[in-house]
Amino acid sequence: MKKIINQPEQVLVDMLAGYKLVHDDVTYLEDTHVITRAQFTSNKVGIISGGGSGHEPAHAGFVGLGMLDAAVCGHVFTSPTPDQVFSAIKAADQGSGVFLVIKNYSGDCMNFEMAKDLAELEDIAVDYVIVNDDVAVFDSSYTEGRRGVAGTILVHKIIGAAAEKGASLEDIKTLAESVVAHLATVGVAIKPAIVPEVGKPGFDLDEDEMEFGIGIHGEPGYSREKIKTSREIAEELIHKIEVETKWTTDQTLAVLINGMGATPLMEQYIFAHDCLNILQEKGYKVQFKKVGNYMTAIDMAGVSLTLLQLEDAKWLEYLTESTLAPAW
Amino acid sequence: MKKIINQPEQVLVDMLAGYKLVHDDVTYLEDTHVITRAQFTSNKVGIISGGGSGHEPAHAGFVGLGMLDAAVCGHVFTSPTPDQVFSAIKAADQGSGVFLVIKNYSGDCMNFEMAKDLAELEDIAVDYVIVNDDVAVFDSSYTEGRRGVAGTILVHKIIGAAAEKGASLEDIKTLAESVVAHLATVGVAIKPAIVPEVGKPGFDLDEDEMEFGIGIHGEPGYSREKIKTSREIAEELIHKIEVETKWTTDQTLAVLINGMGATPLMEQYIFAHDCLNILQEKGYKVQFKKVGNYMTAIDMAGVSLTLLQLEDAKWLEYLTESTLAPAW
Amino acid sequence: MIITKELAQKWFTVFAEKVIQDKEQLSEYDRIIGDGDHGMNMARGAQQLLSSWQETPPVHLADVFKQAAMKWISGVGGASGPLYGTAFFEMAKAIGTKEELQHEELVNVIKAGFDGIRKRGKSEVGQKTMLDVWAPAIESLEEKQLTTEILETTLTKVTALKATKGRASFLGERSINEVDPGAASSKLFFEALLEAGDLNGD
Amino acid sequence: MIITKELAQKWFTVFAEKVIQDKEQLSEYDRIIGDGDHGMNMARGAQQLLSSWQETPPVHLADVFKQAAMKWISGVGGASGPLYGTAFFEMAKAIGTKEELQHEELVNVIKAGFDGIRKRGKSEVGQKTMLDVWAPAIESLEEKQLTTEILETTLTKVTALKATKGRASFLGERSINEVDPGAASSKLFFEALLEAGDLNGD
Ligand SMILES: Nc1ncnc2c1ncn2[C@@H]1O[C@H](COP(=O)(O)OP(=O)(O)O)[C@@H](O)[C@H]1O
Ligand SMILES: Nc1ncnc2c1ncn2[C@@H]1O[C@H](COP(=O)(O)OP(=O)(O)O)[C@@H](O)[C@H]1O
Ligand SMILES: [Mg+2]
Ligand SMILES: [Mg+2]
Ligand SMILES: [Mg+2]
Ligand SMILES: [Mg+2]
Repeated sequence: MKKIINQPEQVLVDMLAGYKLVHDDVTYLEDTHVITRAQFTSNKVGIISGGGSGHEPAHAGFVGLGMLDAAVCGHVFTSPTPDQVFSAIKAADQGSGVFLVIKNYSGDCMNFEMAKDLAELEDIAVDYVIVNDDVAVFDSSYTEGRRGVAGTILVHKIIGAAAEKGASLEDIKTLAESVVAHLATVGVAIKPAIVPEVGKPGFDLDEDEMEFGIGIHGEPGYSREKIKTSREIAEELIHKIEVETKWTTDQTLAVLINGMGATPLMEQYIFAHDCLNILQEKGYKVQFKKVGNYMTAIDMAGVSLTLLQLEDAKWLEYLTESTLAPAW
Repeated sequence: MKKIINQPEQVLVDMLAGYKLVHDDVTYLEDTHVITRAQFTSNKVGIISGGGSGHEPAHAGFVGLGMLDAAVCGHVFTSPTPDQVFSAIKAADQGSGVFLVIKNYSGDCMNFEMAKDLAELEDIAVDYVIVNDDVAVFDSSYTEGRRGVAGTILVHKIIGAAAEKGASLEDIKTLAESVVAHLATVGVAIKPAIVPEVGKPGFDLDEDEMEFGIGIHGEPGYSREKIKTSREIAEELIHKIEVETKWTTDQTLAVLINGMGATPLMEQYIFAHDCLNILQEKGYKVQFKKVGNYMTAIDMAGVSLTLLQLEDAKWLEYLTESTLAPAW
Repeated sequence: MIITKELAQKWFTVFAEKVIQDKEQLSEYDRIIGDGDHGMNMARGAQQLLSSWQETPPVHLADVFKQAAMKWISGVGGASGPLYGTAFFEMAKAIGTKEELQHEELVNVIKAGFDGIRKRGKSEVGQKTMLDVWAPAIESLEEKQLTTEILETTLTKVTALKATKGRASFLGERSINEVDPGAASSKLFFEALLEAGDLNGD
Repeated sequence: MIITKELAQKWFTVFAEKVIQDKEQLSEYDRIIGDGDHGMNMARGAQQLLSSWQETPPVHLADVFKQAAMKWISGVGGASGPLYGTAFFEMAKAIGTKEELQHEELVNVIKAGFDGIRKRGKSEVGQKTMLDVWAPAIESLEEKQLTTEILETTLTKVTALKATKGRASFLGERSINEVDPGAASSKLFFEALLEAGDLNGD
């Protein structure tokens, strides 16, 4: 394992201390690894996201006017504890309640829900959405269901903008659930991630192999194949989303192409070119596009494709609204 | 070589076509691989940068209000031709002349200067600056001199903001030369870059080795060592800059920590933490900080550290001025 | 055997030590079918528990469980933090003010822990999780027949299952024949109980 | 030997073919002391030149050089684009309206190309660049003694130099004993001239 770090056990605290040194407009609650805005908009619903670390810029990079109020940072690929989430809730509460964006992993769900219980004991109104956009995962009542992955960033942006405009906790809950219901992501890896404390890749890929349907924690995916061209990968991912969502091709879409950490923008734009061309050929109308590293898996090389059906014209407005979050 | 691409010979055109599909607010001159703003501010000096591709988001990502008017994109790691640069000059000329930001490589200098000659034949006033911030390279009249690397981004930002405020071609030339004279960068790699058409790394590093002083084209650096901690790397790079610039520690600085393409933000923030701590311990005053992938070397893993002495208070204003360039 | 505060503390001490010792192995199991952090997560809780006892030793029997619950809930994170934390918390609640547990009471306390995991995890036996060690272990304990051999066999059976809960479930068929890390750490929990005292005697 | 339009075109055709054939090798030299693109760069110019002759064959002797200059300047980029492009352009200027070059005239034309590189590159002999092949090649040619063996020896000598111009200069001492890609492609240029006709006879 080759990384620019100090002690592998210290990556979280070194990184967050670095984040605070670089960004003057955040507050860093050291004990609980929470990054909040230094200044809150008064009276709005507080929006919190978080989870394990290793997904940078998620989640701290999305703290800022127009997006999150606070980000809770667990150890690498490990959900934060209820205490940590509760500390973020207390910090982000501006009197109108707090809304949690949770990615669908057992650990995140349990820890965030326990934090909600703690907050309600102190009379803070808390509600949440569980993002489960990863269509790579078979979804049925007998499984854990779909994971929450890069589409979460679009949820942050849309509800972040709505909260800034004064939406109530109930409004935000309805909005978030509706967005999640229209969201689908699927990703590929050509090189696995290495967790600093583990020192070994989460799975092994040969020099000519790639993996379809990987998660953002180094989880392997649904199929391992010989490396394909960007165009073929784009076709397969769009196909997978179509099969799983059963959307018709007259949809209006927002598209997020997300780099997994070690994939250069050159490849991301090439892949974006193929995705957008295919979507257009099929008849989709793409009204919003974004390319870059938003929800990474440490140093995994790969990309994910997120499609959001723009059910409501307001969503596009929220997506294009300006924000001070440095990573958007 | 594993990459998400189609034909290795097509990476440039696929990427630029992708860039155009993603960003509605640019014009893409396909024949000459030039990206310009779709709308120009009237009457300002046009600012152009460019060079070989493979440094994404540089340079196209910095085209936008407040930064560049056009970016000329050569083949991967290959300077664009005079025709290409000339095409950008014609597009960016808004009647007040055009200013070229050139990185100090023989190829770039020659091609951009030939383009300037072509433009002057058509009565377009053209001036330029040659950025040579890479202190890793021994500088004397008997060598090619220092290379231009990540510090170029700060030059774009400062003169871009000045141009937007109406600075004349002469003002911009003076400003740019002064900024370059106060700029120093040095970088390290822990994994070399692979040019798609070459398919092999530019140099070889063992699993426990790193290279100090690498360039942004896969050029090897000035010394190969066993992998060090982030703190040790930060100490060495700051030391190198101090030795080469002979700055005293009472300087006010802008700091740019730049990822080389495959290094995750986690490591960049850890490295930023160490750099900013050391600079503070030494007594420097850091007034501007930025962390991320700005001037990459395809999929090289590594970081560079750029320090700019903030000689003039105006520079800080220009740096913090808002811009619409998507990659800033 | 009667469980006293001292015995319970020994139980948790041995458990914590085993977890710390097997940290790499637990993470390695998790690396293959999860995200590679189970050993680190559990060791964090174990380390904190051992340290906290230096400063504030438990006063009552239930304190042993409460303190373990607090360390797991507030110090571990991931799935195992709330699951083990809830188990220990429910065990403390079932103990209440008792200072000794007879064999049958012990079984009921561990059952309370088991139910805590089920509720917190919205999970059931058969999904290839820690529950698949807890359930057979409780059964054997009830019959005073829990041995390390039985725990070993149990883990082998869990290994043959297909995961339908937790991170490993994302692997589907590929989870078959891989060791579930939470099942492996649960095995350590019951091994520690066996090492703390002879459960099958009186 | 007298250089005619036909002979010049053969010279550049052979040069282009050699460049295309040695593309990988030239890039490999550049990979070691530069940025790995010299073969690709030169082959781009070569390919375009060969194609352009299909469409618009040169009419006059100078056209051969002018067309090559245009392809290298506008199609190649990097350092080699403007350097070779300028060389060919200066050669075309030195030819002017002549349709035949006697031996001495040929030498002067090539000298004009050499000066073009020097001026464009602000470089001198001894810096481990293409100039270090051009200069000795011109000297030998003047004495009617240019052979492929001499070119071979020349390249070996250039290889022993330390680079002080171009990308390779960033390597300093480490550039010693590595082949300079531009020197290698210049060797192809003079080899092609030798293959186009017997320069040393009349
Ligand atoms: N819903 C659940 N119910 C019971 N046990 C679970 C559940 N989810 C996960 N587990 C257990 O937790 C273990 C994983 O723990 P750990 O690796 O610490 O957390 P994470 O999966 O968040 O990384 C699994 O091996 C499994 O035994
Ligand atoms: N200033 C210069 N003068 C003469 N030749 C030069 C100069 N700079 C570079 N060269 C030659 O150009 C060659 C490199 O060409 P190429 O790889 O195509 O360009 P780049 O260095 O821009 O990638 C070098 O091997 C060297 O012979
Ligand atoms: Mg985990
Ligand atoms: Mg080049
Ligand atoms: Mg785990
Ligand atoms: Mg080169």
